[in-house]
Amino acid sequence: MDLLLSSEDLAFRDEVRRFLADSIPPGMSRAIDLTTAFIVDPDVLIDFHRALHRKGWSVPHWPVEHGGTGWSPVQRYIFDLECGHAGAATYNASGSHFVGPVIIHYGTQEQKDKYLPRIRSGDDYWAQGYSEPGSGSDLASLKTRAVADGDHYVVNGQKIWTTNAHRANRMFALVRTATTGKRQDGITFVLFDMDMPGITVRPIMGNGGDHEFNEVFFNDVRVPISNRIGEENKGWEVAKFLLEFERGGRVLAGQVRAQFAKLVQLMIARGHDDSDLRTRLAEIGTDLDAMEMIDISVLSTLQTGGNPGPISSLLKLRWSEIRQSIAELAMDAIGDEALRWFPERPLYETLQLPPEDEEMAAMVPRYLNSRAFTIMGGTSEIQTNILAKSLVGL
Amino acid sequence: MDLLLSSEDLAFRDEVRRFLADSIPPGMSRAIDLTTAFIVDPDVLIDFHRALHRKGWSVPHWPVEHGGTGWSPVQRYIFDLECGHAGAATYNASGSHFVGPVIIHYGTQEQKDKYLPRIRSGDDYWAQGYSEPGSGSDLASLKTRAVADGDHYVVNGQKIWTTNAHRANRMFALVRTATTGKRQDGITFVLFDMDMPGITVRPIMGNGGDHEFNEVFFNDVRVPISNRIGEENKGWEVAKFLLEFERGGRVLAGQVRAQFAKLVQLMIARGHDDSDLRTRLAEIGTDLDAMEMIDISVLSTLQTGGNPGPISSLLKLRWSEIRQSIAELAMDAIGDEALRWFPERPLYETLQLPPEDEEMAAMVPRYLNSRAFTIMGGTSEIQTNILAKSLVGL
Amino acid sequence: MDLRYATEHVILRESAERFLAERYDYRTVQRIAASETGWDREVWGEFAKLGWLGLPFAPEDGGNGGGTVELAILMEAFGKHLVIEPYLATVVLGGGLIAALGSTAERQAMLPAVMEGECQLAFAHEERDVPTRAQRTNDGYSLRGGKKVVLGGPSADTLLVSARLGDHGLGIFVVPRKTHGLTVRSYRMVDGRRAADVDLNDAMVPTSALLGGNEDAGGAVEAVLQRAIAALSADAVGAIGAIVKATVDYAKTRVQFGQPIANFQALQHRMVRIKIKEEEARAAALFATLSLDGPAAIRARATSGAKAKIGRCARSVHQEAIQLHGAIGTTDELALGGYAKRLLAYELLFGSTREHLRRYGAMIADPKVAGTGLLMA
Amino acid sequence: MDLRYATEHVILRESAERFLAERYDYRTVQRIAASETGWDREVWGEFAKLGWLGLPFAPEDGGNGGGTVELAILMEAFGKHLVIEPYLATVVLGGGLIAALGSTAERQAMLPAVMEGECQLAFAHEERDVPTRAQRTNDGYSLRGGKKVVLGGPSADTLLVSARLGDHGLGIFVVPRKTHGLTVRSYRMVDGRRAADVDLNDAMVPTSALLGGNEDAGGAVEAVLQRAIAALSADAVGAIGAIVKATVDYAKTRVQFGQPIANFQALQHRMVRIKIKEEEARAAALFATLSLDGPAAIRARATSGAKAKIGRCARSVHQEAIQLHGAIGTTDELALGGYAKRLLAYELLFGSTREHLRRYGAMIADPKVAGTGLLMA
Repeated sequence: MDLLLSSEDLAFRDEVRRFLADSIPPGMSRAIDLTTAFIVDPDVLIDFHRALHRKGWSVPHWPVEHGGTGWSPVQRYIFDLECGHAGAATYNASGSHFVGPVIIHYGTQEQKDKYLPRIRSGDDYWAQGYSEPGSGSDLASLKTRAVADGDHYVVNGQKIWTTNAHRANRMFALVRTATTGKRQDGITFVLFDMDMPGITVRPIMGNGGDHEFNEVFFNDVRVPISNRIGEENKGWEVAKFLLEFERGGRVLAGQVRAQFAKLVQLMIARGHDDSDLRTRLAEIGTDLDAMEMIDISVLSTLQTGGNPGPISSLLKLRWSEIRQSIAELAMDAIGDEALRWFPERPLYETLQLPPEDEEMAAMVPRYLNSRAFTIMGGTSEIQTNILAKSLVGL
Repeated sequence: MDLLLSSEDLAFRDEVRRFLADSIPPGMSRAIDLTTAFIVDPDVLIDFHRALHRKGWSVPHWPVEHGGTGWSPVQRYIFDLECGHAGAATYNASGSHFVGPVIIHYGTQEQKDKYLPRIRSGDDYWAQGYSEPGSGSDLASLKTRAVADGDHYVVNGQKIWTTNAHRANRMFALVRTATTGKRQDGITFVLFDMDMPGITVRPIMGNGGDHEFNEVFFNDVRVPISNRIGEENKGWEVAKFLLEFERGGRVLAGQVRAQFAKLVQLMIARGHDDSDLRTRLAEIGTDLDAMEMIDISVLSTLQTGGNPGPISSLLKLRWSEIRQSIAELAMDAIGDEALRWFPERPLYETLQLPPEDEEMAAMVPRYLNSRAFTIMGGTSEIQTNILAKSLVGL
Repeated sequence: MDLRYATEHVILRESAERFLAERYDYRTVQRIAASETGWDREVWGEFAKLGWLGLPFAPEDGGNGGGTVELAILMEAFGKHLVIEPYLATVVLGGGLIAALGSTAERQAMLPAVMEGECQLAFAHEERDVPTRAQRTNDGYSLRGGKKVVLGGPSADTLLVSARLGDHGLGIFVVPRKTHGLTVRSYRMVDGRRAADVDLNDAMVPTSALLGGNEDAGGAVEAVLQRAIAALSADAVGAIGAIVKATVDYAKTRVQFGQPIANFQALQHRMVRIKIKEEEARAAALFATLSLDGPAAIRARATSGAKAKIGRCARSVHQEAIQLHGAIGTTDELALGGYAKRLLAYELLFGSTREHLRRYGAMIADPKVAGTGLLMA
Repeated sequence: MDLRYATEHVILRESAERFLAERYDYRTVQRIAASETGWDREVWGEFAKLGWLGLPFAPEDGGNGGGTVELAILMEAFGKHLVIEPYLATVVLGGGLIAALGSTAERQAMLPAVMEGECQLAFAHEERDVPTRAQRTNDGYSLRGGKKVVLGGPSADTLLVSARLGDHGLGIFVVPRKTHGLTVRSYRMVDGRRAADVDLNDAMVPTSALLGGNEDAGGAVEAVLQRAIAALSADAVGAIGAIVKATVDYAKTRVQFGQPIANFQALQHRMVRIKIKEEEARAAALFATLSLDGPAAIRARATSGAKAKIGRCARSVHQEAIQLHGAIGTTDELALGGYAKRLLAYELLFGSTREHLRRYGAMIADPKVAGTGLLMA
C-alpha cells in the first residue's frame, strides 16, 4: 500500500502543466476568480474548452471510442488538480458529465452521432430539467406531462432550478409519460432543443446577485419521440445511472484543494493573526486531507475495477460542506470589507477596483451562493437519509 | 422595565451572605469542590442543612404554612446565587423539591404530618423510583406491578437509575396498578421505606467512577395503601405536577454562574493564553448571560403571578448543555493533567495531593458525569420533541 | 426587577407593526435598495409624522422622551421589515451625540430638523488607518484623517466627525456636507443600506463646530455606540424572529413525499434549535437594552455580550433557514435572502462578532465579574 | 498508488481479531486496569508468541519485518479491544528508538528480550519543565531533569531518556530501572494504562548508555514520535469504529414508544454523522500511516493532521455515542465507557488535539503546501 505517484504519473503531470500554461487564455483566470456563481459563463470558458478539444482532452472520462482519453483514475485526479491550480473550470458539466455518459450508455447510434461530437467540441451547451415546483427532494412526484401524438410527444408543464437554461441551446429533462402504477415507472428521459416552440425561460435571481437558475415552461411543446433516451417509462433508471456516474466517477479533491490554496493565499495577503480564523483554516485543511484520502480510496477502487459503494453520498455531503466552509471563511477573512455589495454581474466586466481589492467583491456573493451546495443535486438531508440505509445499515 | 434589585432585595442579599458566612461548616466547600458526582453526599451537607432548618430556610419554596419562607422569586434567585458562590448545595432535592411539593399538594393530613417535618429537618433522605430497564424516555410503559391485597399493595418489579437509593431511607415511585386502558391511566404514586422487606438495591458504577445510580428490586414488597399519594391510577398526573414544579419553579442561573466563576478562576490559575479555550470561555459566558436573562424573565412572570409556559423544557435543555460545556472546558483547561485518574471515591477523603493540585483530580470524572445532564430527568431528545410542539408549534 | 412591557410599549409595537406591514413589504425593500439613494423620502416623512424620528429625544428638546425599551421595540420592527432608511445613523447615532453632548443652543439648532425629517446625520467615527486629528487653527479646527463604515454617510446633510484633540482629548465636530476638504465616497452595503468612506483632507471648521465645546467626548461616544449596538441588536432579533417564523411556516406548507416536511423529526429538531437561538438572541438583546441605564461595566459587558451572542445565533439561524427552505431559500424571491444579508451586516457593524467576543472574554476574565448575575444594585 | 490490503494484512487483522475477541473482553480490561501493575503477564507472553512484539523489527534483528501498515492493523485491533498492555511504549517507542539509533551490538543486546516479552521499555521524553541535560563526566554522563507522561514507565525495565547534549545535541540514553538518581512516580491514566513522571537527579550512566553513540538524535526522535502518533491514531480509529458500531447496534435493539429507537429520523441523522466521522478518522489515520515512508514535510503534516482531525472526531463521537445510548451510556457496565476514556487519552498523548491543529495550521499557511495533494512523488 502506498500513495506514490509513478514516474508515468509524474510525466503526465508535467504534460498537463505544460498544456495548461500554453492553453489558458489571458483573462480567463481572473474571470473565474471573479465569478460568484456556481457555473462559470460559457463565454469565459469556450476558448479553453476548444483548446482541450483540439488536444483531445475535452471529455477525458468518456470511453476512448467516443473521444475519451483512457486516463487512469489517478491521471484524472492529477488533471483535475492541475486545472484547479491553473484556474481552469469545466465548460459544461451538464453536457460532458451528465447527458454525455447517458447518451453513450443508452443512446441510439443516431443520437450518439448527433450529440456527442457537439458536446466534445463545445458547440452545444446543455441544461438539466429535473426539479419542478412541487418536486424537489421528492423528484419522483414530477408532473410535467408528455403525451404521445404520432411520432412526437406533446409536453406541458414546468421545470425549475434549471441552471443556465438561458444560455443553453439544449436541455435534457424527465417528463411523465404514465400516471398509473408506481410513480417512478411513469417517467421518461427526453432531449429538447431550447428553441422549440412553446418553451419559455423565466429567470430566478439568486440571493447572491447572480442569475443562474431559471424556470422553464413547456406549453404544447412538440418534441420528436426520437429525442427520447432509453425506453418510455424507463427514465428513472436513466436518471439513476446519471447520478451514480456523477457521484462515483468524479473526484472533487483537486478542485476543492485549489480553492483551499486560494483561501490560504487570501488569509496570508490579509496578514491574519486572528487565531479563531486560523483555527478554522487548519480544521478545513484536516477535513480536506481526510476527504481527499477517501477520494483516493475511491480512485484506488475504480483503478482496480471495484465499485465504490455507498461512499458516493458521503462524498456529496461532505465535499459540499467543506466547500461551504471555505467560502464562509473567505468571507470572514475580509472583515468589514464584506459590508460592500456590488450588485452588477458579471464582476469581471463591471468592477472598477484596483486589482488587489477585486477579489473582496466576490466573497459575499460566493458565500451566499455556496449555501446551495448542500441543496442542489440532492440535499444533504436526502444524502443523509440514503446513508442511514446504505452506510449505517438502519 | 428594569433589572434593578430593590433596596429590600439588597438587604436580603446581605442577610443571606451573613448567614452563609456563619453557617457553612469548615471543609464543606472543599468536599463539594471535590465531589465529582451529581449529588453531594448527605454526610457533607447535613450540618449545613440543619443550620438552614434552624434558620427556617431549609425549604424556602414551600408554602409558608408548611415551613416555606415566602420569599419572592427574586429573593430565591439571590439565595441560590449566594449559595452557589459560598460553595453550598441542596441537601436532598428529591425530598425538598420533588416529593415535598407533591405531598403538600396531594397528600393527606397524616402524610403531611408524617413526612414534611422530616424533609425540613433532613431526618429523611428520599430517592426517586421512576425509570425501569425498559422504560426510560417512554416512562408510561413502566411495568413494576402493585396489586392490592387488603390494606396493602404487593409490589413486584424493578426500578433503575435510582440516584442514591443506597443512601436513602425513603423512596417515592410510580407503579402500575392497572394494565388495561390507556397506559398513563394505570399508574399510581407510592411512598416506600427502604427497609421494607423485599426491597434490594444493586449499585451501578458510573463511567466517571462514582456510585450514584442503583437498581432497586421489589420482591413481594408489602406497602400500606395509606402510602399512596393521590388516587389509585392517577399517579401520572402527580408525576406531571412534580415535573412542572421542578422545571418551572427552580432557577438554575445562580448555581451555574457560581460554577462558571470557578471555571474562570481555574483558567486564570492555569495562566491560559490558549485562544481557543478563551474563545470557548467567552462563548459560555454569553450563553450563560442569555440563559440567565431567560431565567429572570421566568422569575418576572412568576413574580407577577403568570405561567412561564413551554419555556421549562428550553431551560432544561440549555442549562444542561451549558453545564456540560463548563465541565468540558474545565477538563480541557488542565491539559495533560487530565490523563491522571484517581479511582477512589470520595476524592475529598482519598486524595493525597497538595491543595493546589487537588481540583485537577475532579475534572475528568466530572466531565464524564456531566454527559448525564442531557439524559437524566428527561433527555434532550424528549425535551426537543416537546419543544417542537409547544414552542415551535409543529 | 420588572420585565413587563407597559401599555405604551404594546401600543408602539402594534403601530409600528401596522404601518410597516402595510407600507414596507419585501418588494419595497428591494425597490428602495436598488434606488439611487437607498432611502425613500416619503417613508422618511411618515417616520417623522409618526414621531419616530423624535422618539428618543427629551421632551424639552421637542422629542417624545422614549427610553431604551421603546427604541428597541421600534428597531425590532425595523429588523422584521428590513427597513433600510438611515434611522440608526440619523436618530440613534447622530441625534444621540447631539443630545448627549450638545449645548441647549446646539440641540435647538439641530434636533428639530432631524425630528421633522429635514436633516439626516451620520457619525464618522471608525478610523481607516491612523486616528483622525483636529488641529487648532486661528479661527477653528482643521480636520485630517480617513473614516470608514460611516453608516448613512451618503445621505447625511451633516456629519459628526470624531477627532483626536491634543494628546488625550476627543471631540465631536459638526461638519456640513459641503465643507471643503470633506469627501464622502458612498457605497451600497450587503443589505441595501448605504455607507461611506469619508476623507478629511484639512477640512476647516469653525470653533463652534466642536459639539458642546467638549474636548473629552470619549465617554459619550462609548455610551452612544453602546446604544447603537443595543438598538441594532434589537433589529437583528427582529430579523431572526422573522426568519425563524418564515422557516416554520414554509415547512408546514411545503409537501414532499406526501406530507409537509415539518413532519420529519430530523427537521423538527433543527427548527427547535433555531427557535431556541431566537429566544437566546432576544434575551441577549433585552439584557443589552436594559443595561444601558446601568453602570459602565455592565453596559460594556451586556452590549459586547449581545453582539457576540446574537452574531453567532444570526449566522447559524440564517444558514439553517436557507437549508430548511431548500432551493427557494437561495434566491431573492423571498424576504429570507434579505434577512440573511441584514444579519451578515449586523455581524460586522460596530465591531465584528469575534471582536466583541474577545472584548467580552477580557471582561469576564475575572471571577468576580464572571460570578456577577444580571440583576443590578 | 495502491490502497489494496495485501493477503498478509488480512490474515494479521483476522488473527488479531480472533485472539482478542476470545481473550480480551471488557471485563478483562477492567480487571487488568484495576490490578497493581496495569498489565497481564500472560497476555504479554501471548503477544510474544504471536510475534506481535517483534512485528516492526527487521528480520536481521530477529523481527518480523512488518511495515507501518501491519503495525496500524494491529493497533486498530488494540483500540477496538481496549488493550492496555504497554505495547506502544515498549515496541513502537522504545523498540523503535533502539532499531533506529542502536548499533548492531545494541540491537542484538536489547531487542531479543523485548521480542520475547522479557523486557519492557519506556521513552522518557516530554519535559516537565526545563530540558533534561546530560553532563559529561569522567566515565559517562550525569542526567538531570524531569520528564512527564512517560507511557509504560511504571512497568519499564529500561528507560530510554532523551537529554540535551551541549548546546545543540540530543542523545537517547539507555537507563536501567535501578539506576541511582532515577525516580519513577507511577500513575494510572484515565483509560487504565499506566504512565509515570520521571525524575533524573544526577543519574549516572556509562558512556555506552548513549544509544548508537549518537549525539544528534533529534531527527530519529521525531520520526519515532510520528510513528507513535500514526500507531495511536490507528488505535483511536479502532475505538471509534467500535463505539459507532455499538451505538448503532444498541439503537436497533433498544425499544421505546413501541419501536427501536433506530427508527427515529432525528437519531438516524446523528448516527450517520458519527459514522461519517469514523470514515474521516479512518482516512486521516491511513494517510498518517502511509506518510511514514515519505518525506519529512509530508510526515509532519499527515501525523499532526491526523491527531487534530481524529481528536476532534473522537470527542464528538464519544459524546454522541453516550447521548444516543441514554443512561446506560453513562455507566461502566458497557465497554462504551472504556472507549470514551481511551479516546480522551488519545486526545492528550504526544501533544493535544489543539496543539497539533496549531502545528498543522502553521504548516499549511503556505499556498504551495496547502495546494499539494496527498499523492506523493
